[in-house]
Amino acid sequence: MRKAVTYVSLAIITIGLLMIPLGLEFGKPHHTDMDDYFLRFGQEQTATNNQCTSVTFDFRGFDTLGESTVLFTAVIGVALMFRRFYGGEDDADE
Amino acid sequence: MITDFVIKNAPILVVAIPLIGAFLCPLVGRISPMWRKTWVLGIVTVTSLIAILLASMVLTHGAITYVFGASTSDLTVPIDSGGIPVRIIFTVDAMSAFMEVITALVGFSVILYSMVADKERSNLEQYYTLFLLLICSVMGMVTTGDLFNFFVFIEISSMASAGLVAYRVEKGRAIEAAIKYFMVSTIAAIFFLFAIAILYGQYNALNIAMLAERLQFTLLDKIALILIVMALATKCGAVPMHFWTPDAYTLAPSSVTAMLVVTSQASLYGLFRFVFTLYHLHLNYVMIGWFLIIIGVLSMVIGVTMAIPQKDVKRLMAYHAISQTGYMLLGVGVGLAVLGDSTQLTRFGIIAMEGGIFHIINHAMYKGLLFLTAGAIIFRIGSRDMNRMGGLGHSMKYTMIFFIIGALSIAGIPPFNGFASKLLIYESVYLFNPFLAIIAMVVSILTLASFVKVFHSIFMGPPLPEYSNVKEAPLPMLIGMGILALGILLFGLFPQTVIDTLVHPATAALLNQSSYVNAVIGGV
Amino acid sequence: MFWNLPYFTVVILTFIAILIILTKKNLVKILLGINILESAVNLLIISIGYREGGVAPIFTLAPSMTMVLPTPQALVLTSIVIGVATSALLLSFTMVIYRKYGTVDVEKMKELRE
Amino acid sequence: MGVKMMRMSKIVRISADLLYPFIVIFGWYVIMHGHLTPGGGFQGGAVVATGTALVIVAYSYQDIKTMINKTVLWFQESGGLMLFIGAGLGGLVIGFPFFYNWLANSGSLFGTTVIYGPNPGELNTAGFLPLMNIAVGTEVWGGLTMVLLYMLSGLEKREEA
Repeated sequence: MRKAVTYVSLAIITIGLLMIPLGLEFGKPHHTDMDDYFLRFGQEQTATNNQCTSVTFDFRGFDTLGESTVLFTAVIGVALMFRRFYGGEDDADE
Repeated sequence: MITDFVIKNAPILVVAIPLIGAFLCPLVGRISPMWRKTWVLGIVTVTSLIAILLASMVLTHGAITYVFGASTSDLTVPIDSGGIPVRIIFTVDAMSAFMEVITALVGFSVILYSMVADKERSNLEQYYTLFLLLICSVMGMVTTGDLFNFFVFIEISSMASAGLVAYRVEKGRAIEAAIKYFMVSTIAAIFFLFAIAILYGQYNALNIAMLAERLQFTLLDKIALILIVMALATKCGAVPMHFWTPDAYTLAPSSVTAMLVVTSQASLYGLFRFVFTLYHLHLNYVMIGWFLIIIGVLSMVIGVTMAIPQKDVKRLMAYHAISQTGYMLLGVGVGLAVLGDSTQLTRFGIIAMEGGIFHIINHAMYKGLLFLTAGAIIFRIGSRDMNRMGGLGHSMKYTMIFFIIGALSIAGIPPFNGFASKLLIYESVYLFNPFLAIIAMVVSILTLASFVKVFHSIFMGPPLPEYSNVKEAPLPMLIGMGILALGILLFGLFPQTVIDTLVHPATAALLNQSSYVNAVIGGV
Repeated sequence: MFWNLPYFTVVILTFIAILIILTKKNLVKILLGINILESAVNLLIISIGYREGGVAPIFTLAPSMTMVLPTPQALVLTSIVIGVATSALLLSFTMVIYRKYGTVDVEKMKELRE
Repeated sequence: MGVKMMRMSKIVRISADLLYPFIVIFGWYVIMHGHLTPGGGFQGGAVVATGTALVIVAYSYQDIKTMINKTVLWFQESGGLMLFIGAGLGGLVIGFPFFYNWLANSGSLFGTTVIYGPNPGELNTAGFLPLMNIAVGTEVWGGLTMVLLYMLSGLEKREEA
């Protein structure tokens, strides 16, 4: 039963993803208007040669802030896991 | 001056202020416990106030957009771009405002409660950092208008929740619950990213409004839709993927559990947002609607049947949380199933959706209250096993009153808020399919039975000798619970006011795709 | 169809990753499966952004003005860092679990089975 | 397990000492040129953190514990993030939206204008992007080092018990 569920879900996901090559063509993106805007105007607007950096930090800067926050969250989580505190924790909340 | 500043920048301040609070919390918390408490409470209070201000602005003036990094904050489409939004845009419509209100309300009460309930724990500055990040991520998820940004906030929320669930490391089981929760939500998030990649690859846009405008509903869009629905249904704890919910809700500290409920509601918000605003009539709405109805009914039935035999009070409530999530999916699913049929939509579809959406805020409030009362009981007697409890009604009167309010509300008894939303769901679902309405009512009765049992075993009976020195919960905990209880009572006594001011605009915002799209793209 | 090879690679990687996640019992192996899944989605995004004959979107002494799309690269950068953070947190959970139970086998962690 | 068994031989330790400054300089080069060449805050920060990892591998955890102060790392982490969000909030103060590039094309720090097309690159450009690269680099350096240190502390505790 468990095995059947495993293989059926595996098959469904694989078949679903096999549809990607039908809709997308490698090397020939359908629409490129947003990225063309970045390539044409990004250099002047942000005064940056590296358009990856200009997209990462300027046009999509808030994502990057979120991503740094994810790293920060992970550090806090790891710090909480390995805190040097044993036995002193109250058992009130079981 | 400062009011102008806040009004102008409210959509980002609800995210930026808790972020700054979280970044500085590990340092401020080191100075002294007093500083830490003041800092965290101050940050959460300011955030809640701004969120409520933002919600009132949206409800009076309509959807607000905020563009990151443009020369003015309402320049959604740059002049030279040919009519496409290129930056991250926050779009706050009535539905987002509705979720903001929930987060502000529950977040504030929970933090107030947590100030006392968690004061004996260790490494509290890091604990509250994660708490602030959790609040920030929920605020971000409900305000953002950008798919990838939504993904980033999902990751922040699952990471912060996993850290908080695993907080009691010395109990190995907490880590086990956390790793289960975190793996499931990471895999769900990765599939969500697959969906983003597919949509981006076809339409070269990440903004929800822009994608909604361009969507053609090809085969790949269907696959993306399935991935999105599965990922977010997993995150909100609906039935086929519900197995992380009881463990995570049980093992987390009680104040965290109340916040986790809000987090899963935010995933539910995401599900509704993408189904209604991104796909709208493009999708096969009858099929997806029935899919939501079926997982909703399954969640209701399985949740309540699993809940009845539980001995652990928090685990029981966690199963009830799954069951109540089913009501929201049922209500909104019925609305979705008749989306294209305007006569049926006006006859019962809108009411069903209003019921489902109204249930989100009610659920966040009464389930939060119930978890907080459970936390107060555990705080005083140090056990979660209901067989070892009894007679607490003599010593913890206020907690008992709050528990009664929460329990009657979850069971849908008038005059509490659970009744108001469940009534909407019953009467509209009955028109759609009587059988579903009967299931919903039976589940409600079972919920009532289950909570009567819990109430009896915790509070009734003679006072037990081992709990003779148990006192009432401390005042800040009672205030935190009291805010939620007051909200439940007010919402239950004046449901029509709430529906008119909050729920109806939210439903209208979900149904009216073009106003959302126009708010972003139309404002050239 | 071989020009769509990157997409097929994505499918193969996803297949392997999900197979690992669903069938393996060792937490570390499941974690590796999640990492492979992350690589698969990163590869998908980065190959979506490729334009034939394009160079990296950097104007410093650029050899050509046909450039690949910059947004997927930014997204993948974000996604990679998120993957790193996820792995770090999951690994630390696994370490604590190993310390508590002495095993990383999911079948043997039965404390939560109720 | 004693302290000595964790520590590597003298040759490795001295090589690590010698390599460390070069790795740090290379990492900061990647960070500082993030707006001109491939690279940026995360990549450079990861390179610098690799240098720290090298030193941690060469010495034992016990030695490292005395060398590195965790409070400094926390300040690095929070400070980097505050610089990042502060650079974003700078636009708010002067009346622009959040994350407005208020230094670009301003003529002051990092404010040289750039015209469209290939050019050799000028370091003093890009507005607040270099600031953000520095912020992210600092944060990633501190964060990854901290993750490594905490994980090592977890290993050690198991051996003691």
